[in-house]
Amino acid sequence: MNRFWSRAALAALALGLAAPASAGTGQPSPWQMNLQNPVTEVAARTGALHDGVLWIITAITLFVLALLVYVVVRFNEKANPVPSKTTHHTGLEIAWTGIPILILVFIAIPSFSLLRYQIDAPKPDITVKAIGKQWYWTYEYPADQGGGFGFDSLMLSREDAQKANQPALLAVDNELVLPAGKTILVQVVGGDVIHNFAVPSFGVRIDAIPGRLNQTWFKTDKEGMYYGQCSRLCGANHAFMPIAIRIVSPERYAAWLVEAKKKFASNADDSVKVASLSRVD
Amino acid sequence: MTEPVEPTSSPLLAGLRGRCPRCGEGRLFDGYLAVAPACDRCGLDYGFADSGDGPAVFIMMIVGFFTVGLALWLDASFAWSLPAIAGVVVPLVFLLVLGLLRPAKGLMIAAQWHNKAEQGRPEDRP
Amino acid sequence: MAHAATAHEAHHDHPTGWRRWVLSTNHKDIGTMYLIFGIVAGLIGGALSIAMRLELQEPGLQYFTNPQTYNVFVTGHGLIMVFFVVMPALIGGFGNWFVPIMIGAPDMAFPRMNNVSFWLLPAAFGLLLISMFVEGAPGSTGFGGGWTVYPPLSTSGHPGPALDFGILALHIAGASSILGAINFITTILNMRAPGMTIHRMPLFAWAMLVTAFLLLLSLPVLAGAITMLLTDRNFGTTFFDPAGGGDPVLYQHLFWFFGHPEVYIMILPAFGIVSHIISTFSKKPVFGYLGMAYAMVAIGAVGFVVWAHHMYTAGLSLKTQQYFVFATMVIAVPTGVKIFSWIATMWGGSMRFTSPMIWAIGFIFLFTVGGVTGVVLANAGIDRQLHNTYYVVAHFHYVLSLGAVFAIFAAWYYWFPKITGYVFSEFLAKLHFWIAFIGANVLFFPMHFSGLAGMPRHYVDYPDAFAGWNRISSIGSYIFAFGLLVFFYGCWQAFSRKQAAGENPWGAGATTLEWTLSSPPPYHQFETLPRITGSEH
Amino acid sequence: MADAHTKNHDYHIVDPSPWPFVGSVSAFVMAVGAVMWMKAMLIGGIKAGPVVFGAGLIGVLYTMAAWWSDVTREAERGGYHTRVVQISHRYGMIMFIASEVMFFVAWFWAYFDASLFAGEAKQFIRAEFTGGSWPPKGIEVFDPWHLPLLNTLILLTSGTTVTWAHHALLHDDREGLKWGLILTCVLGAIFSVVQVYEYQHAAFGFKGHIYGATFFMATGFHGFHVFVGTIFLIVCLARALKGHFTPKQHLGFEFAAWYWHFVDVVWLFLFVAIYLWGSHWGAAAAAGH
Ligand code: HEA
Ligand code: HEA
Ligand code: CUA
Ligand SMILES: [Cu+2]
Repeated sequence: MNRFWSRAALAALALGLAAPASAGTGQPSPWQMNLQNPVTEVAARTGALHDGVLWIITAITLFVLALLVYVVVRFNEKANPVPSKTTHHTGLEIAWTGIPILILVFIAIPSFSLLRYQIDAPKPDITVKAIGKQWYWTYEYPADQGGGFGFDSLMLSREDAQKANQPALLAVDNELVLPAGKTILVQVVGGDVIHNFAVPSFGVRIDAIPGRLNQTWFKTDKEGMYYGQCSRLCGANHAFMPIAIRIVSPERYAAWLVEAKKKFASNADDSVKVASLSRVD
Repeated sequence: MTEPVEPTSSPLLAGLRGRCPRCGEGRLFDGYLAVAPACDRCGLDYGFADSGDGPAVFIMMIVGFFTVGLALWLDASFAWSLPAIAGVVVPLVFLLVLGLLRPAKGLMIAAQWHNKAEQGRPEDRP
Repeated sequence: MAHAATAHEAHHDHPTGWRRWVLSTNHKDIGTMYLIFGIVAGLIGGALSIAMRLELQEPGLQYFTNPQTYNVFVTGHGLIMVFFVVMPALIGGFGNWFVPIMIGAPDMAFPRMNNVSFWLLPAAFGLLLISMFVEGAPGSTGFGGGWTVYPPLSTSGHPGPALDFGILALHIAGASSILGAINFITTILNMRAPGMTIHRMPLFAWAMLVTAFLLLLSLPVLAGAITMLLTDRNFGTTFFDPAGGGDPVLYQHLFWFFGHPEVYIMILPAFGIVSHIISTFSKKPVFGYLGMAYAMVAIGAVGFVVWAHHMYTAGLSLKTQQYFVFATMVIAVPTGVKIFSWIATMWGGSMRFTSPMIWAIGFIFLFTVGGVTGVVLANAGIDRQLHNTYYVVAHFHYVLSLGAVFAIFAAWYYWFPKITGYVFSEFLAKLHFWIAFIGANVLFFPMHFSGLAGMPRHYVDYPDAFAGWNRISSIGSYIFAFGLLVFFYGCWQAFSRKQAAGENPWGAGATTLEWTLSSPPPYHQFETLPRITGSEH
Repeated sequence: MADAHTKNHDYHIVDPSPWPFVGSVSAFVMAVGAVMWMKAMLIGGIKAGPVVFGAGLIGVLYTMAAWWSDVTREAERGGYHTRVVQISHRYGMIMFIASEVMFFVAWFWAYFDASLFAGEAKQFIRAEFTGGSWPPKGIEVFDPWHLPLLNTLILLTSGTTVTWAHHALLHDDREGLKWGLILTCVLGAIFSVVQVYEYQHAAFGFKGHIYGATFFMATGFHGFHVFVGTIFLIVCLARALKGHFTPKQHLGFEFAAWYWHFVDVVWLFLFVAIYLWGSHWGAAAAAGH
């Protein structure tokens, strides 16, 4: 208990100077206060815009707080027994009209370009399909890119995760393995109800809706494990269908493909129907 | 005070022009946004005038709509760089705000006068 | 006059005993029933949330061995708080009590319909409660698909009757609100006292007018959406089923076309109340009366065209997302300007820090915190990282649990003497405030952090890394809940010590009509309509 | 005794009434019964759903009848419906119709979501199902120029007859009022009959297909409104025959007429959007321009 409180106090101290170092990469870290560390351009730009907006809203909130404190101190019954009529100040009036618009514009411009960057996917090197199901993910690798197989990815139990030295509730049996340095397009659909494919370190979050072919993309140079979690309430085990992506070097990826093809050959024809890329403009 | 003046038929328009909402002639403002104490033509006491944040809200919506939309358009259709967009939009915001603030405030005050708007109170309790 | 009225207890239109309440056609009695209903529902909705916080205090499954039960609790909590606590308290309770009085009317326009608006609520609430105890998803009871009731989880995912009860509960609650809205609009447009022009109405009446229009125009769309859900579930239609040519995302559009106006429905009355409290205790008229009234109208109207900011991850096209970012930002900023108007009202005032005043000031600050995170979420690009995380939960609890609910308590302490005739202990009311203020911030502020770190909503269990902030949140919720004990003790004490409040306990700043009546007001106020003026012209 | 506090205003301070409570309880019972019915739930081994639902429905209908006859009594005999109260009633009815309009917005939204985006590639299952066109492949729609046109004409005519009745009433021509109303009711009934006939000959069902779902939901909800409107008019007719309504005060009649016009206008939208634009004829016209 003691340790808990001293930690809490420390965390409270760190407030405001939220050191990026405390953030996890590919997974959350204890007492983390900001976004997970980005490993893609999208995530980095999203994080940058968020940090920028955070400064603005912090300033606004502190400004409102300061005004409140000021009026409370200055215009209370004792300090100001006789209420005045409103005073006029031309500069203020211009400021309080113009500044919010400027803030708006300053947030909106980068926001729009970020949005475009996120959504206008570049030409992909690799396309995979992610199908959300109650309560696991099925990943499919198209045949024309050396794949032609699919497999289910289920969460490991707490004990198994511990044994595998991986984080509980994030670790899975079969990871989605992909190469570094390649543009990867993920086609996302729901197999039964709506799920959501989200990987914070990639800056990716998209609904997996039955009958609707959504897509998202990412590209990272950093090899490693990146975890995400289903982010759309999908029933009892919504909390237990994580997404685990292992980014490896292109060479290891090629090797893995061969291996996986053998291992998952039996799953090749999957029951869930996914339109092919060519059908999306 | 001053001699009675013919009341204007369009007080809102007068307000928009920064004129007295009653006579449509006298000046409403003393300077850029400061409301004059009274009309210099018909003597209407401007003590009632309190437009508050009303003009600001409407200008934010209108100018915001226009300038943010413009920024979006410049970005989407011409892929201008951020500084370039800012270079156009920021001065524009100020121009529009400066240009609109006074008519909007005049309009709001005129509407206030025209509608006799203020929170009512019972007659017997001043 | 007031005494003469009370002497006529036995008069035919002043029934006593159970008939006074069950058969009521009196706006104050109906308002009182709404308030009591809101408190009861608040206890149930609050209890559900405390159970959720208990579960989330530690990683792993503590109390909810079936995770689905947790989902049912979350859903019940959301629906109850929105439809059966905030709306009944703010609109049905305080609206009913004070809109007629503030505009100088003897009652609502349709007193009998007013009563059906109320009585439909217990019926709806009853259905919702039944829903929690009948089968929903296979092998569990209750509906656990979230208060937004997205299909297909709400169609194929919950075959049992639980959601059918839930849907009909919403239908009936919706009918109640639509009838209420018609009543408020008619009352405000047609029953203002002589001299009470629409441009002299107190801001609370303005707020209720706009709110009523939002209700009138948005609720039928929700009713349509859930009717289609009902037929998809029971009659084989395929509105939301792609296998029959339908579209699950259509439901989301329909829901949020209602849902976003709904959030304004929950906050505009609060804005109105806070305006009055700030003005009363600053001893100044509301800053920029007309501008604020018109602004509410404009914001309410534009509020109908921003709905898809709740759907940024649904796969909408770039253009669509850009439009909704744009519209949301444009409407958010003037909404926030309310804050500056309140500060400007206090500026130069002579403020008295009574209990309603500190609740109102607390509201201003906490609503700001909630509002600015809304602006963060409005940016689709950023929302990509935050959607369905605890950041969103933090956002909307700041505007709701710390916004709307703080306004409810501010209104409670402001009008308690008027409603009951008794004085509420200032000490207890302020104690309640400080406990609630601290508790609520400890409860909800850390959710920003866990949300940024990526913790998704609707999770009964989470990776160990999120444990820290969740523990703090849970502790905060216990503090917040403890504040309610102080609240109830204060109510009990006020009723038992019966210290008379008098007509106007708040002094010269309180200028609206309710303060000219006795406390509590006569059963039928304004037998002779009051005459209203402005200051001079 | 009664005069110690007299009211000095024209508003209607309504007497306490049991109907709101009775109606709410009935609505509750009806809802419970509806779920039991839809889910075929058993009570003591029997499917009590229809019975429970029916009991609730009777309660609701009884409440409506009793409540509205209270209202007419207050109007006709009590003198409670002063001018200002009548204005309130007008506001109330307008607001009610406004909310109904928004109800229809939901159905139209569903309809246009399906028809405008029938072939959206993204929605691959839907696109395959509909064949990417509207009306969807394999759907035999109604020829707009047959029964739908007939029904359009019937409704439009009924709009004029109800206006005739209204004018007659204004000129205190009771015969005209009577016949105008009778004609309107008959036309309304014919409309409903034609609609039912059309439904019976539909080549698509309510189930399993988005075309049928949107079609029957929108036109069915409208049909229900025609039904309600017809009853409303019949009540007015009965009241007229009993000698109710004066040229000066006849809100009950006026509201029935408003409601009828509203139903009329909605039909025009349905006709244009669903029957015309959404038919092969519409598709051909769109393709041929
Ligand atoms: C009372 C209820 C209420 C209110 C008032 C608001 C107000 C706002 N909300 Fe919120 N919102 C909810 C209730 C509410 N919201 C709920 C319940 C949800 C979740 C639903 C669910 O999924 O279950 C939600 C979710 C939600 C989302 C979706 C998030 C997601 O699911 O990913 C978004 C995105 O745009 C959003 C935005 C906003 C904005 C921009 C405002 C603005 O109106 C806020 C305006 C206020 C201010 C900005 C603060 C003060 C302003 C100033 C001091 C002036 C200067 C400011 C600037 C220049 C920025 N809200
Ligand atoms: C007004 C709305 C409201 C209020 C007040 C609250 C209050 C609280 N909420 Fe919640 N909450 C929602 C609306 C609200 N909430 C919604 C819409 C959701 C989303 C649901 C969904 O996703 O489906 C949600 C979800 C939600 C979650 C996320 C669950 C998840 O996603 O897994 C959590 C988790 O901690 C939570 C906790 C709490 C807590 C601890 C409180 C505490 O503050 C509660 C303490 C209790 C009270 C404060 C009682 C208040 C009493 C009154 C208001 C009556 C007073 C009346 C008079 C005086 C007349 N709420
Ligand atoms: Cu899958 Cu949540
Ligand atoms: Cu919203």
